[in-house]
Amino acid sequence: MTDTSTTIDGRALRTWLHEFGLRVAENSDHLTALDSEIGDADHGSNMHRGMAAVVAAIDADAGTEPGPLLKLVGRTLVSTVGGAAGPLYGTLFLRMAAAAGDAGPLDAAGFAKALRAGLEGVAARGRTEIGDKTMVDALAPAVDALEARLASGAPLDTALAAAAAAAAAGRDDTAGRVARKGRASYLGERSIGHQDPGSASATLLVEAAVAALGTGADGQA
Amino acid sequence: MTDTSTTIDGRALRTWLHEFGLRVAENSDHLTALDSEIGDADHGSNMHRGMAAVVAAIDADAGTEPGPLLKLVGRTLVSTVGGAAGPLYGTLFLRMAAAAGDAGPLDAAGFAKALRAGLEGVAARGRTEIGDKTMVDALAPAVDALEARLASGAPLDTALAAAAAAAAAGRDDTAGRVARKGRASYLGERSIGHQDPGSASATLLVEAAVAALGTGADGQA
Amino acid sequence: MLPTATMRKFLNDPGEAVRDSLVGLAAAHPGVLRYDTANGIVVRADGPVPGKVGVISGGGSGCEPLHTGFVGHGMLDAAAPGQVFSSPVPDQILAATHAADAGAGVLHVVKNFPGEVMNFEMAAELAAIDGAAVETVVVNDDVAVLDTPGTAGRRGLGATVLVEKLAGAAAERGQALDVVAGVARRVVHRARSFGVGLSSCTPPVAGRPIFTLPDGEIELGIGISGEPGRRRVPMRSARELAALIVSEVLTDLAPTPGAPVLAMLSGMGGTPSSELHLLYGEVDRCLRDAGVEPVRRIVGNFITSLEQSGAALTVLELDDELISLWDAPVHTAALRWGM
Amino acid sequence: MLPTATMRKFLNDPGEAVRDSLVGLAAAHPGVLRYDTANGIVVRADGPVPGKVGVISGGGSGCEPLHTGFVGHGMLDAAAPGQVFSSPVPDQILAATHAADAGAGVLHVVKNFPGEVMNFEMAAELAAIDGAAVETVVVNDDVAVLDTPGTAGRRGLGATVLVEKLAGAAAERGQALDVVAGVARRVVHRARSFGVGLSSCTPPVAGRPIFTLPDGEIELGIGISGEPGRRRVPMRSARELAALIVSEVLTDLAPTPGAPVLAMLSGMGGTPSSELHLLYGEVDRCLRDAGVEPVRRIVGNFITSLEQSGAALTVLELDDELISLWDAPVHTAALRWGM
Ligand SMILES: Nc1ncnc2c1ncn2[C@@H]1O[C@H](COP(=O)(O)OP(=O)(O)O)[C@@H](O)[C@H]1O
Ligand SMILES: Nc1ncnc2c1ncn2[C@@H]1O[C@H](COP(=O)(O)OP(=O)(O)O)[C@@H](O)[C@H]1O
Ligand SMILES: [Mg+2]
Ligand SMILES: [Mg+2]
Ligand SMILES: [Mg+2]
Ligand SMILES: [Mg+2]
Repeated sequence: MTDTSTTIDGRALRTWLHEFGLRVAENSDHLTALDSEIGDADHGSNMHRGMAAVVAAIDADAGTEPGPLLKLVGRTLVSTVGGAAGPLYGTLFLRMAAAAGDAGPLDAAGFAKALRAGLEGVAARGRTEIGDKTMVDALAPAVDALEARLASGAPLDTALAAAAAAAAAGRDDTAGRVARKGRASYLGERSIGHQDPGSASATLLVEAAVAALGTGADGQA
Repeated sequence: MTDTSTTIDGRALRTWLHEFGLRVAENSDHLTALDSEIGDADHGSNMHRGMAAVVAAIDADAGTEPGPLLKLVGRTLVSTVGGAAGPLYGTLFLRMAAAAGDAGPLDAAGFAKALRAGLEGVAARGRTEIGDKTMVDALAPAVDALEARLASGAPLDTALAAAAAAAAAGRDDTAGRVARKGRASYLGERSIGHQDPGSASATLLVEAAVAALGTGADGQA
Repeated sequence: MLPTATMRKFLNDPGEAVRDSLVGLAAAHPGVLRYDTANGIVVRADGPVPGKVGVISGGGSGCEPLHTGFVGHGMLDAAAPGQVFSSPVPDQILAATHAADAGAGVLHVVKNFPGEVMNFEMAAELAAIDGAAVETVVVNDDVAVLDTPGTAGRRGLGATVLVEKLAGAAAERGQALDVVAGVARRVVHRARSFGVGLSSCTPPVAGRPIFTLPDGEIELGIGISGEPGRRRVPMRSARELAALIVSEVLTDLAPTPGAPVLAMLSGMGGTPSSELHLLYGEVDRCLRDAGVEPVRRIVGNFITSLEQSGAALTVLELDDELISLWDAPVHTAALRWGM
Repeated sequence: MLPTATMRKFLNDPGEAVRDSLVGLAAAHPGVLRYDTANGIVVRADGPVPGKVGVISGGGSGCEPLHTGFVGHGMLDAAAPGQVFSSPVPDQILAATHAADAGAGVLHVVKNFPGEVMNFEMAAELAAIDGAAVETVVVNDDVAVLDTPGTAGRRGLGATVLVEKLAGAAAERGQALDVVAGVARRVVHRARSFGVGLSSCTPPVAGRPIFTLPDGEIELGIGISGEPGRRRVPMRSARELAALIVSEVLTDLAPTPGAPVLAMLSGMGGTPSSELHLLYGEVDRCLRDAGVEPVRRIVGNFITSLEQSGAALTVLELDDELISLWDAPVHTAALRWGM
């Protein structure tokens, strides 16, 4: 029996994105430090610039429907982040928007379905598989865990907590891998021993969902 | 009564120049360090390059007359040192050569006269007066002391020792002065507190004379 | 926000470094290029040129003069500069495409970096919706990176400059889009690069060097973002480094024996002209010893990483058409001859 | 001898840095210049040009492209490079004079550094004995140095590049020695410079930086040998630095209100193009605010101190003849247009 008690509306998504924005701001230096090890030292500032723009855009927007809101987020990320993260996070939200459509607030399953669509968009845009040492290594296990818990009847908060744990585990696993995608791939074997910055920011995204959506997204759980 | 017992021939001058070359080599880093403070960090290498060439040139030359030998030294310095030190030390020796002429070995007074001519050449070429914080600040008191001691009847070794002491005192005095000539002049007041590198190398030249000529230049004093 | 105390750069607000620098570029070269601040792109002063194929490129800033310094007659019609070491966004690339489109189509010159490839891809999708004819050429000349299936492949390095010059010259001659793209692909096919880093560099926003090298060590196989290279080795003489670089490049390029080549030695930004020329002297000799003749040579800062110290060699095997396209007049901020 | 471990430069034997670098310069620009190894000078490939006044210069190496990178059509006929930061010796200058002498006389362009003035003086004395007609112009445009009687006076800085270009163009047009020298003197009279150092530099033979700056401090009023400047001040924004530099230069130059000027912003060698252009943007605005119009602008590395980080501004008040001489074709390793 899946969780149908929770509805995720525009307000809940805004809370999620605000939470993610805060976490990105707090961890901007950390993300950049990770990117300094095996990249070009800009993942923190890229994401920070993008999420500041997202927060400003959604605060200025009065819409309450998840679909248009997620589309605004995706477009804003595409237009402000640049680098690899811009098209990837942008595609994540644009695909979520497409999955959400204009059917009004999402239930837990609908949210999970949208996230799955987003993940597939990222993998397609990045031509990435799990194990390539990218953000997909955190996102894919998180979506798997979310679906599995919801399918086995867990409420959204429990399922999201499991997703966040899976994301963090996937993120930590990246340290042991050789990068095959992203700039870190240029380092070959030298990329081993360093965590992938995109998997760290993707984990923040899932953790923000726990904080924002986990306890009854519409504030009335 | 002046010292007429000493004769300074080509062999004695060669000893002097070898001594000077050794001291320049030993102090090359020190001269460069001084030049780093208020110049362009090359006085040691400039003088080292020049004196290595001088030693090679006089070793390859069989002449025994002071005049031609001093001319060879001056030309070699002009052609190898560059910078300010090249024309200045070059002029010093070329003028000494002119003063020595082709009259054979010099006596102490002849040597002092040649050195005076060299000093005047340096001052003219550099348009420098004593107190400008240059090599002249060491050379001028040295020549003054040499002449004064010889005039009062001192033997060459005593007179040269006094000249070396006067050079060192002049060199030390440069630290308190504002440079008016040379690259150090660009620093204005900032040049105060730093010894002039050229005055340090000039002091080595006089000290080398003490060691090489002071105890009877032709080895028979 | 003032630069941090430890960062000694000509800079106002680090977050505005790219914009402020482009304002200066435009002020310095008013007859050559314009800075379209609304779209964040640099466009040729006299463009779009009626009937001419447009050639555009773009990429993270910090690699100047690439790409903005190559906008002008005989080279690029527009360039889309991203933030420092971050690809431009699709909006910029789309705006550059439209600015360069005179009806004969537009060539996108894209360096093979994940971010650049994806952003150009999204821009090309958007341009197609607008009805623009876009061809894309991806440059991937860096032999330091293994080129195996399933990986991101090789970076685009110095060959990008050559593609911009040579495809730009073909476009200036009035060639059609497929011909211009063909020139670009031929250059990608026949060019290889390898870079050496003697230091890292400090992105203005990060405020500290990307990495620090232990005394006496250097990085081999670097890219253009001040990031570590393929491996770290002890410092060696210019003669030994040249032999290593030339061998890396030629082994992979495998030029026709006796082939005429173009040799480009680009500094990384912080290496002075005297050192670059010294290294070039050794490179030139190694190339000749290996049986190829550098009939065209270019030594200077063309594709860089901020103030990084180091250099990268690009070798392009030439044919008569490429030689004539290379010699064709060009007038950009950073490359100029024949006019 | 290998470079010391802490020195990461493209270098073989540090004592041969100048020679090795010139070998590379000649290899990179065979149609433009030749390196006469016997005399240690760089000469124009197609020189001496019959009937043309010769224009030569020289100075300590380490300031590249000055002077060797300015040998070629429309600029210098020969250059005498000394050791790093040490003036050339009279023998070299004399050889350069003879190499440039096509019977119409030779102009010596001399930067006002004690060593350079004295070595050129000795060379001119020797040239006169050989019967060559030599005119000397001493460049002293550095406003950071007090110009009082009894001192060595002001250094020759960026105006040297302008003298070489403008007098070189006049010579290329076939003007007589006194006219060419007159152009050079007019440039010296109407040009001023001021430099800012954000780091020192490491001469190859010394093997360590000439000075070290404390965090957050910079040097104002520097020359071109990596030596300390006139005063040390806290780091500030590009906007504030530009205002300071422009005010130093214009206060001393006192240009005619509304005058057209040439603005040259030269990097010191280690400052990348992006920063130089950023600073130029601010300089351009300050100049216009002060009522002078930079109708010609040049931004890049023209007169440097090895890999020092920093920049120097040179402003020249123009007239129609100087503008036309500036626009005249030039083809050297470092400056090229119109051909
Ligand atoms: N092809 C790809 N597929 C999925 N993720 C990728 C890909 N390329 C890069 N990434 C992710 O993007 C992150 C880097 O983002 P960022 O530093 O902002 O961009 P850039 O690499 O262009 O500087 C990497 O840590 C990685 O997680
Ligand atoms: N005009 C001058 N007259 C006398 N001595 C001078 C003059 N200019 C420089 N010097 C001397 O030369 C020394 C510097 O020599 P060096 O470092 O070899 O040359 P440069 O200054 O060209 O680098 C100074 O310390 C000073 O003693
Ligand atoms: Mg990055
Ligand atoms: Mg010196
Ligand atoms: Mg990036
Ligand atoms: Mg010197």
